[in-house]
Amino acid sequence: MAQPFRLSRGGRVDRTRPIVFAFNGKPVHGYAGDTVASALLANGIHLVGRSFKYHRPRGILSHGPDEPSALLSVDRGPGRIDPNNRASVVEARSGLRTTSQNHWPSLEFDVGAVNDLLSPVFVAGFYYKTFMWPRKFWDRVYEPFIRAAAGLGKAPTQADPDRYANRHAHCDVLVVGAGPAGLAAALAAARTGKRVILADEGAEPGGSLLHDTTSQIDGRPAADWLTETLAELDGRENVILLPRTTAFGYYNHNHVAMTERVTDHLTSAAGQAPRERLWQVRAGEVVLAGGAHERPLVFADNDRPGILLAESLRVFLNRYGVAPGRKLVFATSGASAYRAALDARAAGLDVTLVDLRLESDCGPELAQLRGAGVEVLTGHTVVGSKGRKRVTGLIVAPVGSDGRCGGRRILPCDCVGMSGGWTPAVHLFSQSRGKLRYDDAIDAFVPSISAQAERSAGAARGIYDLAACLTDGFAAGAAAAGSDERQAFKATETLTGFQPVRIMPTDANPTKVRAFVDYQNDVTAKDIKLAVREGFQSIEHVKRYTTTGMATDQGKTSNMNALGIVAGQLDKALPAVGTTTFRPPYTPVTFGALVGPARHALFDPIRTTPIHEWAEAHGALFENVALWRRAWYFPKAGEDLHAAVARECKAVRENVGIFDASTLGKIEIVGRDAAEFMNRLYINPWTKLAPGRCRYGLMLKEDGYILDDGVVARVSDECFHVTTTTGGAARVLGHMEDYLQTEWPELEVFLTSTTEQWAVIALQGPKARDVIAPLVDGIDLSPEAFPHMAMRTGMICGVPTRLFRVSFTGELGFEINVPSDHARAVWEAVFEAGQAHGITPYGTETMHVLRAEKGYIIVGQETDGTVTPDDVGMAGMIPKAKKDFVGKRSLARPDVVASGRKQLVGLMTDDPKLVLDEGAQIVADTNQPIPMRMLGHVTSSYWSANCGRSIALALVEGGRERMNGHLHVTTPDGFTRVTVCEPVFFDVQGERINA
Amino acid sequence: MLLIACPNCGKRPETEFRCGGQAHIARPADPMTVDDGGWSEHLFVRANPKGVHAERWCHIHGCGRWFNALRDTISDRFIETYPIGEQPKSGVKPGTILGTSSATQSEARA
Amino acid sequence: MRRFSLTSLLSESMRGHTGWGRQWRAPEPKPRYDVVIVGGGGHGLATAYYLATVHGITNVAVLEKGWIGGGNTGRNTTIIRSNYLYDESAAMYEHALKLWEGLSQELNYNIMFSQRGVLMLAHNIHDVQSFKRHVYANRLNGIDNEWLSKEECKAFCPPLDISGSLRYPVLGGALQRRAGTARHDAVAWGYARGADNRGVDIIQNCEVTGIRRDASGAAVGVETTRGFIGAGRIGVVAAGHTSTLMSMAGVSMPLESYPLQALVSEPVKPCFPCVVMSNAVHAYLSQSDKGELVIGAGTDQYTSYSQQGGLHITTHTLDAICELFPQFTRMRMLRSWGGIVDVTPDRSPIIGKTPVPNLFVNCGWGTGGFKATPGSGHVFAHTLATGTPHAINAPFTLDRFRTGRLIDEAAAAAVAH
Amino acid sequence: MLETRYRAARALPLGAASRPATAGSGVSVRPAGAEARFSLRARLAAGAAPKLAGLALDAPINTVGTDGETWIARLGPDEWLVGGPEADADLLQGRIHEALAGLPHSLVDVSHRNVGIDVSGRQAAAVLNAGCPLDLSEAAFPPGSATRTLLGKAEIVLIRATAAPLYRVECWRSFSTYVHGFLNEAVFGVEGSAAH
Repeated sequence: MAQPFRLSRGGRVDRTRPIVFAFNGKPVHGYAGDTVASALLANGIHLVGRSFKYHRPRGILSHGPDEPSALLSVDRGPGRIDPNNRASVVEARSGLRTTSQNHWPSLEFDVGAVNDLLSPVFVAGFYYKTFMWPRKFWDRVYEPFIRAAAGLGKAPTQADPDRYANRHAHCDVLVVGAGPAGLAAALAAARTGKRVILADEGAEPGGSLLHDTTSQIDGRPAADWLTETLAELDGRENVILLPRTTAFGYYNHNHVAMTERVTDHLTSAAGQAPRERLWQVRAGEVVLAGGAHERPLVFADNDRPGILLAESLRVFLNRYGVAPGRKLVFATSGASAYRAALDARAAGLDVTLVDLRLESDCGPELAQLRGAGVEVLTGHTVVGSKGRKRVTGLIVAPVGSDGRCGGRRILPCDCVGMSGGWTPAVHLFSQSRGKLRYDDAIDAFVPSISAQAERSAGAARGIYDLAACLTDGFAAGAAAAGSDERQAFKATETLTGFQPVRIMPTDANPTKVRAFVDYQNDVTAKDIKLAVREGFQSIEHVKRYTTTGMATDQGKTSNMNALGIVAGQLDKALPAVGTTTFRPPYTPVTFGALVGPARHALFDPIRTTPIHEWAEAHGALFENVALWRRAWYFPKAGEDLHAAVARECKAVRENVGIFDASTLGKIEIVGRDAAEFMNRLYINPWTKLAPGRCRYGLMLKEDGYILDDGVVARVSDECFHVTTTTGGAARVLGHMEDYLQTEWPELEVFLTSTTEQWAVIALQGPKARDVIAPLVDGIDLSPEAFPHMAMRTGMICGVPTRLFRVSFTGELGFEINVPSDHARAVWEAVFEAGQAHGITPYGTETMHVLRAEKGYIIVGQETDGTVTPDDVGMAGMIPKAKKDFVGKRSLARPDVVASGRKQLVGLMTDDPKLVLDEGAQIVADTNQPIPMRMLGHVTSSYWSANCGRSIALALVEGGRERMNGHLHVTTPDGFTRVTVCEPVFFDVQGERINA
Repeated sequence: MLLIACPNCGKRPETEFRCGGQAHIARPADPMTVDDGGWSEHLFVRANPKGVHAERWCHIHGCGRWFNALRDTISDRFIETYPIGEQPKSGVKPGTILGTSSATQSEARA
Repeated sequence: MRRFSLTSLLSESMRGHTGWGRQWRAPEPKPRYDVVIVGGGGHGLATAYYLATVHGITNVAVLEKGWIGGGNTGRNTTIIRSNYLYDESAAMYEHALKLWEGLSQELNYNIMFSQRGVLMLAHNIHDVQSFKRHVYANRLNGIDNEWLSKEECKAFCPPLDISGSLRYPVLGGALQRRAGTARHDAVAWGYARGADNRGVDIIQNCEVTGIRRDASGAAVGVETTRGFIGAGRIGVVAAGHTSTLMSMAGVSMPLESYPLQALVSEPVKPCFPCVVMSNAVHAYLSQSDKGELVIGAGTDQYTSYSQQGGLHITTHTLDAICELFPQFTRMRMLRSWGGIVDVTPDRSPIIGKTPVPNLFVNCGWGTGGFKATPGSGHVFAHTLATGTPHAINAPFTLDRFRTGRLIDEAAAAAVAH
Repeated sequence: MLETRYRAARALPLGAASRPATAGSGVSVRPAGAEARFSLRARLAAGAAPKLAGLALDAPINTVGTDGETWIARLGPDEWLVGGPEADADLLQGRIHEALAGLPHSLVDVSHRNVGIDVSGRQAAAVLNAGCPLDLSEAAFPPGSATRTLLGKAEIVLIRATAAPLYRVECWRSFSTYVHGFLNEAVFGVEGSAAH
């Protein structure tokens, strides 16, 4: 199909493979190997977007990742739509649907362009000076208006069907950038046999060599050298070559993050392959060879579609075989644009070149270009451009040594290539926290002092000549691989050198000129000057006040110009103004790539017990507790939480209930000094606990507050079976190991987590013994032989068990510990045996109610990290004779021993049917003014079917002194009166437990 | 993500480790004899230097062992790691501010 | 001071905005000030502003080693709320919130305080209990905070998924409607302009290298990279750098400084109406007026002054964001950055006297400092002006770590059992 | 009756897991069968190096030795993970106690705590590196290597006993669904790679 601006020959696109994609609904034809930008240009489409603030028509400025303006929404199918894609890096393929952004009703006719007329008002920071009155208007009028106007494309609204992958990788030498310097570096490093990764953001490695059609390297065309080099690298086992891979973050200790775009460029469905892959590379040495970015020239209306960077124009010509225009003007202050002009001329295009430099300051490029028959205007400035949705002419004028402009002249054209010199891409170097140095000779910041094991090579450190880049790259690669090998390359001399210019000299009134510095955020030179006048003189302040450099291109084309303008305005040397610190990412990175596989079921592990499937099959609903999923309650048909829990609660107290307690943490503590270790960690005494007996243990942090609790069994003199809370298992083991290894290494104790070795089946209720009696071998279950708080080992259902006689319900109870892989079978056998006794499975909610009826605390519910043993009435567990344990000293601090601390009590509502909200606050007097004095809060609150009323536990200031007194508790719509009581509501004498 | 030289396992990624804060804060032999001010210092006051810091790490997802380290909190570079109960060998004192001298440059490559 | 208004803006637009002067001066330091504030962040500048406006003390310098607002003020996710649990914290943050509500007008600087509401999501039963405890406590303290069912959460924040298919389903949420966000840089600049206008000297690129004390031990001034500056009273308001500064006066602090990361996405059209916080999965999300999704990440585990954390902290945060809002996986991270937050053992600030006479400190705000800016400045100004704490900052003493009277909001939120 | 019914039947958590995943990468992810495992903790006296199944306990940390049936991975200075055939569990336990007689030690049966998953195939290391941050190259993690590490958000013990591209991933029981799912996902994650 017609691609009117496609050159008849040349370029690396595959003319045998035509493609077609949509731009704003219209088909655009191109070839495999095109980017969206090159295909649009091949079809003469320059207008591709509207600017952020002023909605000015914008075109394609660049060919690479520095593109600020040509941002498109790309639709790759259902759920695969995303905004703000740079047309210059999206590989064109059939089936893409691209649309321009930030306009209404259309790209061509955008109502928002009225902002352009208001631009005298909408200067830098104008919004800080207005929109303040009336005050209420901010939230309702001004802000919604600003928000609607801001933003670029539209956020995706559907879940993303694509897959993302992650890959940790290691290498001896990571080379970032596969241009001449990077390729030479990889070559040198690879030849030493070291492990090398070479990553390049482009679809094709080669960098500038991909569009350098004139240079020779070591006697052959650059393209041939590239082919040979890639073949050598590809053939080496020790090299990983990653195209389409952007190194975006340089983190501590040579941890470099890169995204590989795996499938976006593929037309056919890519099977199950991920869309993107995050490479997390830990490199021995890093070679940064990311090249340099070209600077635009700052002149009035420098943002019209059709005005490109000169080197980008050359890329479109040579790499893509596209002429962005037929009548070209190059505007430059340096030599490199001459190369682009020569190539354009060679392609048969009409070319004129305007150079700010005086004739005498130009190098051999001048004669070369004139020799090719091109008109060159030296000593000329650009004072403006003509056109609207496409440039139609460039306004130039001679400029004298005094800076004064002579008579204007309009150079008619349909495309402009501009060059304000070059800026090395020091982003990753800066991210690595290396120190930059300003190099006057090339008007740029270059890497100076390294902070990590890296080195920069080639244009990334300001070396622009091809042979020098190759030689430098090779040396860097060899050195990174620890080799002394050096290689001097010979190559065609590159046209280099430029005269720094901040703002092009002009004869226009400077307050009227709108010369863009940051294209995307619509920041003009005038804005930057205004910021400086208003006292924003640090470059960071200027950035934040004007938003220059804060757009999605992160200032790649604008930073140096902005910095130069600030320096000029302050009359300071450029380094005195400083440069901004670069932070990751180098170019924007999809959240998906960073998340990788950690989505859906792999977001966070879901821990389940061996009983989980049984519970599911029996209709359990589950709650999340830490990473665990625990059975919450087992509703029967028609039951809600309330009804099910009431039934479960009664069943336990009347018959027997079965509960999965497998998630409890378990630690096997073994060794000669096990008891002593326990003495030091728990408030309780352990020395005299006999083997086969259990004790409730309470553990504090060194600050005196409760850390965890649990029943501990002494298995033998030198072995304890410790249990912890579900959420506290890892924390407690960590706490124990810390003290053991760092404070008491002399103790001979070993700790092993057995949380998952033992599944725990809790059988609670008066008939518990009857249920298990036929299943147990080798354990005398009689109350005399096996009292409450004892542990026996034996067999149950033919598998070994540690059988605990313990209770978290106040009933006769057993906790059957069996090896996990047998738990389901034992559970089912117990359940079967229990049928005759009315066995009822229950979940965590019922467990909570039953223990609250008995006033047993749950760490994390009654306690919150500020609660001491005395606060919950457990100070009596501390033996008087115990000199020390972790946390003891803190219990003697003045405010911990002071009166008025919150203490655990029970609360009974006047209305027995009213269940308080957990978290409700408690006051003595409801008539006091706000802020009210709060005495405490409700920690647990339930309907107790067994008590026939609601019950609650609370922490109340001086609570134990308030027994039988009245207090008031908040309800959703007011207060309700309660009576303070002992925190035990059922079987106050505690007889049932010894049954 | 830092790369940390575990004395047992060699250089391993930070995610395998847990940082335990300032090192060499010994628990008093008899805490009950320490006054409130001293106990508060023991519990809460930390060096927090801008410069070299002696801190504790545990290779929790590796060998499970605690060890000590000297790290420069300005550059996050480790100077050395050493076993619990020992003093650093490098002789660098906690609190020292390291320059960007060539010596530290070569350490970056160590 | 040239007053900011639509009128002045329009009249300036007629003449190319040539009439705007400096928003604050760049004075040479004087030999002595009544009060020297060390640290030109939001808290320090607000302190200076209130010293001048409330207490009439204008012979004040704010010393900033870099550029004002360049520390945590300009590196946070701009969330403002006051629905804290404990009376002490609630009073402090509510004091700040009330000041926020009139701050643009007070400063004549649009700091874009946006009361779009902060919704904290509850993902498990423990969250529900904890949030209700907050809601009730706030009610009795006169602070708006309401419990929303999950359906009400969805109505308030339509992008939310309440289907129950999440790893940690949304069970409900606590909403403070008066809470929201502000333009962080503008807060620093607005206070600076207001303080400067009343005679306060804001001195940038002036690093304090020592604190001079007289024979009695009292602080009498600071050594700086621009010479000695005498001071009647010194207020250190330097966030992550507090330990370093206080050690210059021989004072050891219960502080540790950690890297705290945050990031923004590319700007998109409005797609997220409020601030959502999810402590359970560690996600904090809002959309700036510019269109960027603003995402707060966690702290690294080690102390550091590098302002750079690990990538795994970022990925962990985005895991959570994309779990809650799977439509955002194709969004892109545009910028990430790190701040240095100073954290106390109870994660509450220290504001008040130090053992050194004439030396005062305001620090330890951890990850919550931005929202407190006006309140913190206001009460610290009172403390510096009168030599005694304001009732609101009286509980936030350094001494509480000795007595054990901690204000531990984080511990109160506790952990899953 | 009950005895015979339950003794033999270990219900492994991944017992019902889907078929071994293999995609274009040719990597197989296969849950291992029932095995005996012990966590051994001991303080070795200087010079004394007890042997177990012919394998010295003082082998370097992060190595594994195997006699074909029993394997012993040294995970830390005083920690070993020992594995062997299910049927030999009691025998193995006795042998260990015997070998360590007189030395302070702790031997805890963790057969049911741990779940094994075998990952094999040419790209097995790449699949593991989707979640494991370690260098798994031949030089850095040669045959005979074993260590505790991470796979995504789960802790694992990674064992490479032999020269074949075969890795044993050991994790705790309740994490096994996650770990197995992660590895299956990772098999797809290495597809379409420019790098091999």
